[in-house]
Amino acid sequence: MSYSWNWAVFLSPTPSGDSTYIGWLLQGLQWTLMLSLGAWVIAFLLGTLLGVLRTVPSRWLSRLAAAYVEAFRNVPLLVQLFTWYFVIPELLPRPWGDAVKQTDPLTQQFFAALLCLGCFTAARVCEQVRAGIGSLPRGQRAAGLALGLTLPQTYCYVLLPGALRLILPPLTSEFLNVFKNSAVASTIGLIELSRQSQQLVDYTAQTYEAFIVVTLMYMLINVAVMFGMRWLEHRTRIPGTLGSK
Amino acid sequence: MYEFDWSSILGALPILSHGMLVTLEITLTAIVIGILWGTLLALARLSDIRPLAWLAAGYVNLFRAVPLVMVILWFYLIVPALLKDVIGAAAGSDIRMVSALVAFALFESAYYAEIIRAGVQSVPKGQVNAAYALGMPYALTMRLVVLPQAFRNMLPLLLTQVIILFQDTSLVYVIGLADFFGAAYKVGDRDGRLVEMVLFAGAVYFVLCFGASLLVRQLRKRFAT
Amino acid sequence: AQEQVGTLKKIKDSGSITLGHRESSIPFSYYDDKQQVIGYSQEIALKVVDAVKRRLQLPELKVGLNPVTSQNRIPLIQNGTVDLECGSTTNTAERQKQVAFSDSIFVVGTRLLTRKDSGIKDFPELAGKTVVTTAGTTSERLIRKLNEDKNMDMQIVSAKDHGESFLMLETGRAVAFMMDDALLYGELAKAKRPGDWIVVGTPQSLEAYGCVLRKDDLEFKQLVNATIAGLQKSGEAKKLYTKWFENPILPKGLNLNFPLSDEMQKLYANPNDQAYP
Amino acid sequence: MSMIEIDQVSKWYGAFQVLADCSTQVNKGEVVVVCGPSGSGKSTLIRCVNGLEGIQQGNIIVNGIALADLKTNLSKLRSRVGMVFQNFELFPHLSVTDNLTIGQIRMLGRSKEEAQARGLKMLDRVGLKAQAAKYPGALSGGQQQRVAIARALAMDPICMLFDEPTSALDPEMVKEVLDVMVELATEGMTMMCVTHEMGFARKVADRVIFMDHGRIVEDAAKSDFFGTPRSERVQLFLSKILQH
Amino acid sequence: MSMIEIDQVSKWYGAFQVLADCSTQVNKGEVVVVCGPSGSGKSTLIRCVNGLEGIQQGNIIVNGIALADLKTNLSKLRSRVGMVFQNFELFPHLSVTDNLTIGQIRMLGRSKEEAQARGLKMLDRVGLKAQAAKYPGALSGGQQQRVAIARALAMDPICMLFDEPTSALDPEMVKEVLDVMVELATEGMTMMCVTHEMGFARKVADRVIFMDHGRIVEDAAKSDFFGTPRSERVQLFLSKILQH
Ligand SMILES: Nc1ncnc2c1ncn2[C@@H]1O[C@H](COP(=O)(O)OP(=O)(O)OP(=O)(O)O)[C@@H](O)[C@H]1O
Ligand SMILES: Nc1ncnc2c1ncn2[C@@H]1O[C@H](COP(=O)(O)OP(=O)(O)OP(=O)(O)O)[C@@H](O)[C@H]1O
Ligand SMILES: [Mg+2]
Ligand SMILES: [Mg+2]
Repeated sequence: MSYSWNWAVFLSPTPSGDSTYIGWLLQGLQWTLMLSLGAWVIAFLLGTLLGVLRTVPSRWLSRLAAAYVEAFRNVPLLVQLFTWYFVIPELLPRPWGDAVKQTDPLTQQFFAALLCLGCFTAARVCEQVRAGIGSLPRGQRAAGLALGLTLPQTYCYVLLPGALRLILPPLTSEFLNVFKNSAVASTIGLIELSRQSQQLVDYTAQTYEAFIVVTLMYMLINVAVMFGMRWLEHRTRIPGTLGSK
Repeated sequence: MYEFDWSSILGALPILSHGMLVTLEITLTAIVIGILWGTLLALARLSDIRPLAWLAAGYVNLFRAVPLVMVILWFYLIVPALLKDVIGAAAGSDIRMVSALVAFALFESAYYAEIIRAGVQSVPKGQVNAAYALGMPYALTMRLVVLPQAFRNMLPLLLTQVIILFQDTSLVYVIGLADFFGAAYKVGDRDGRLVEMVLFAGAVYFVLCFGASLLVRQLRKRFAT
Repeated sequence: AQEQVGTLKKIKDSGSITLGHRESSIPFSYYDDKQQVIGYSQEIALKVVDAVKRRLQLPELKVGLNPVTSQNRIPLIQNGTVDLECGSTTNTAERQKQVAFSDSIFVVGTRLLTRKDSGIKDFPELAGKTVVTTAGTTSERLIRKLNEDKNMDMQIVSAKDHGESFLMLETGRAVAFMMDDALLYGELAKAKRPGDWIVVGTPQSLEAYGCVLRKDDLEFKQLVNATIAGLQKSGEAKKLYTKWFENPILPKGLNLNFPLSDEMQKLYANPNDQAYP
Repeated sequence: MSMIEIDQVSKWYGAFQVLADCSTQVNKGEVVVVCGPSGSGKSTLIRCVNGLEGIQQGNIIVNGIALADLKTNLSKLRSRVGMVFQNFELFPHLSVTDNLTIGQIRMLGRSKEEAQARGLKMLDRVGLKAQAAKYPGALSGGQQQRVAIARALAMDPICMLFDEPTSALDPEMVKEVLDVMVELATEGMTMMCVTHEMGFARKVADRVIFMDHGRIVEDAAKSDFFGTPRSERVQLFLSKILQH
Repeated sequence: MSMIEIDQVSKWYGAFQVLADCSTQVNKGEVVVVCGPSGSGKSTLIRCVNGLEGIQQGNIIVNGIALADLKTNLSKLRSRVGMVFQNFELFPHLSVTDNLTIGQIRMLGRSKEEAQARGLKMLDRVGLKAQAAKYPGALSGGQQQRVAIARALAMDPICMLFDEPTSALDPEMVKEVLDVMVELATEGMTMMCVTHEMGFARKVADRVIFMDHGRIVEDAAKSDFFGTPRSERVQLFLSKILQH
């Protein structure tokens, strides 16, 4: 293969001169982290709320949450992102839409991706929370209620603390998915990690170096998140129970 | 307000249906290879032979750490060289399709392996003991007792993963392969009707995936009893 | 016949050649409504194929078509997936480190597409406004540099492809779309209301499109160059130009009405493979 | 004076009738044992008493308050009706002390100190004072069930409901839980217990109720129940359960 | 002649010793009941007998074959030692008939017809002939356990191991399973049973073994065990378990 390796490419300055190529990648990494963490906060809060609604004894609320899940789970992320970015501003009342479009483009891209990823992941978190609550011993809810706790109190003090511990492993993979899915934001132009790697390829034609470094960066994030979640698992482990389950 | 113009859809139906075929081909291949290879990986991961378990765990973790987009791109760059060097395949076979198939199959098997592992572990240990107590050796126990129950337990999860996979095939746009989404996008780009075509594609995905998830729910109910 | 090396040997051994093409670079290389690849660059590529057939005495040579994107065209040439890419790839010094360029096939200037009633006539009027361009193109580099050098305080958006760039323009998120003028005419041809749009501005730079092939493959490069130079000298290239830029073209029968520039005339008179600086 | 009044109660799960026209009452200070074959609706009946399950027909009145009444604050009522479950249902993520105080603090509005003092007293009463700082997972089944009883007692209940409190326990631990229950009964607590421990019924029950297929088949004073059971079903049941 | 010989067996899980120097034997036709508090190692001991768990010290010899011997074909030996578990462990994805025949066909090499005939005979013996076509999920716990016993019997076992076969059952169903076991015992089957059903032990056991903390604390003829238990621990245990 006629490929000429050049690892020094990362240290050479970019055409606009204000940074080096590795600087670009680090900036991309920063956007990836901001986007993913922000989206995770939305997904976790919204998803937990929806997951709770999914299990309350009100048919109406549970259907509402179910409808949300179906809507966000059955359309590819790519299509959703496109919709948030290109379509929703067009559907808003004119002045609002224009106001959105007048803001700084990077802000628009970031928020579109943030909302998209957050709402998309919330649907999946919702299902995990529902499963978690469902796999608690059935008597826990009854025990909380029998003690006189109201339903919201029962969720808050009994069911959620139990369920969230239970679903920590699947939540970890959802969390990791957020980082991986954030790469899709490159398609609306947000200069996150994978987009920066493509730019680097465009500008320098050093495809393999860029790919290798970016792949390593994603793996690094992955390892960091796994360690973080393992620490959390350890911290929240209930004394007196055996290690894992 | 944006003026919608849906006129492109009708003329594009042949292209779109060809795209859907590509999507289905990738999905089906990834399911079949993914489940077979994933089962082996899962058994390897659960095996007592340490190096085997480590290798399988390494494989699974590697694929789960990297975004699918990157995996697709990597395979697009690597597969042609492999095809040439290893198989000596003629150029001209559609490299994009082959590399997408390989990428998805290998990537999905990492996910299937995890589901299958969980499925195997969900079979009560007592079942294995009961099989051993009847005199069955390991392989027979797996084949006759554990795997049938494991697959039944994880059927809903497997199908959910299939739905995710079906949606994820849209990412092959990064290598310019015209799956259903790619075809819709290209038609939209060609005709200057991107918004309409993407929304249309979204609607089609929704109908198919929602239908499939209804099916999954039905199955779940049936197996619950 | 003499002993072949490099690409020609590969073509001879496998009995096939694979062309890289773009999917929607109107009018250079794109799909018509029947998913056939057509365009100015594509016709040139086919002429090269004819030349290869003659050289290798392989009238039955199979021609594979492989769509490429701006991200993967270079690696695909390098790893042998694609033997020759003729689309709208600008010849630059960085790219020459990885691949070789043939004699130029087209010269473009980077200009602006804008709404007729936007009041924008040239680049200075973009100060403080939002401008869209396509990611990974030389235009992107140019406009960022312009913004820095002249302190224009523009907001620059990079869209994934030309279609999305135009969508940004169409939905009012950007007032202008900066790109190679020929491609701008192509986008205009796809618009819902072509009459609403206009290409303006003094060209910011000139760029030469070339076909891309593997580096250090003199024999193949000579063959490609000879073919292109032959077309340009014989006036056949001019005929191609008229066909694609001054006549109605597929898919919608629109005429780009893009007159032959001085630079193009110079190129036709004097075929070369030089990149513009 | 009747503490619990169950009046012609019927309940369906879809088309399946779990409770059919059940009527009985538990007077203040009375100990009533409910028994019967599996699936006969014993758990369902007792869960209806503090409104954990709704009913479709009939009335349930606890301490003079009708459960069906929309004005009834169910949470408040439940906080005064102690309930003990087959699987203990301690909250595994809370320490024993927190299990004992959470209800008092959140529902009775007691201060933390007050709640802890009361909780500890009850823990002492079931003989587990030393385990206050542990988590439920670290206790044996019998200990967990005693903590669960203490948790209910800490709320100063006006009556106690038990749903097979010993059936998930190892045989050795059954005794330690029954001992606590016997003590409660002799002290005059109003109790309604689903259990198959006929020894317990013999010792402290005032009345025994036998259920089958969602109906109350027999509702008799203890001596009548064991001495001269009317229905054949009860005789069969007793013969099976007492034989081994 | 001794069918099962357990000779100075010790076993550790990591640093925790589950079995400490256990020795006993079960003669042909003998019925031995093993009891003791939870966690004392009863299940572990019985699981070691057919090699479901390995041991680190000592010897186990079944029907003259040493388990530790590398030449021993464990699968083959196990196929002739029947085992019944606390949670039945029928294969839920197979019908009752298939549960009964799978071992015979795969391990004993019987033809399908032969296996079915033998299975049906055993099913009849436990009184469940009518249920042959059902799936385990459609049976009650007591029925499932009887099918599990039939499954073991269909393999023509030389001896039977039971691990708390009735402790997961509703009280009413205990009897139907114990009845089958009593019948087996009186017919002369060699049996080793972990159980707390002292009624069963009184009726058919030849010897009773009491375990505590991994040790065999008492190993006595039935009459001695219930009449004059030597150790205090046994007395305490019996007092607790028999009181209610
Ligand atoms: N949520 C439910 N939906 C449908 N049927 C139910 C539900 N809960 C209980 N049942 C059915 O109602 C019947 C009575 O159940 P219940 O738990 O009250 O019986 P029980 O007498 O307590 O039995 P056990 O001794 O096994 O605890 C059973 O047949 C059970 O299958
Ligand atoms: N796989 C294992 N790893 C570690 N410890 C174990 C394992 N299996 C059992 N143990 C421990 O070994 C001890 C004996 O277990 P075993 O199941 O034999 O007791 P048992 O007498 O059958 O009790 P039970 O009456 O509760 O069934 C227990 O303390 C248990 O916690
Ligand atoms: Mg019950
Ligand atoms: Mg045991």
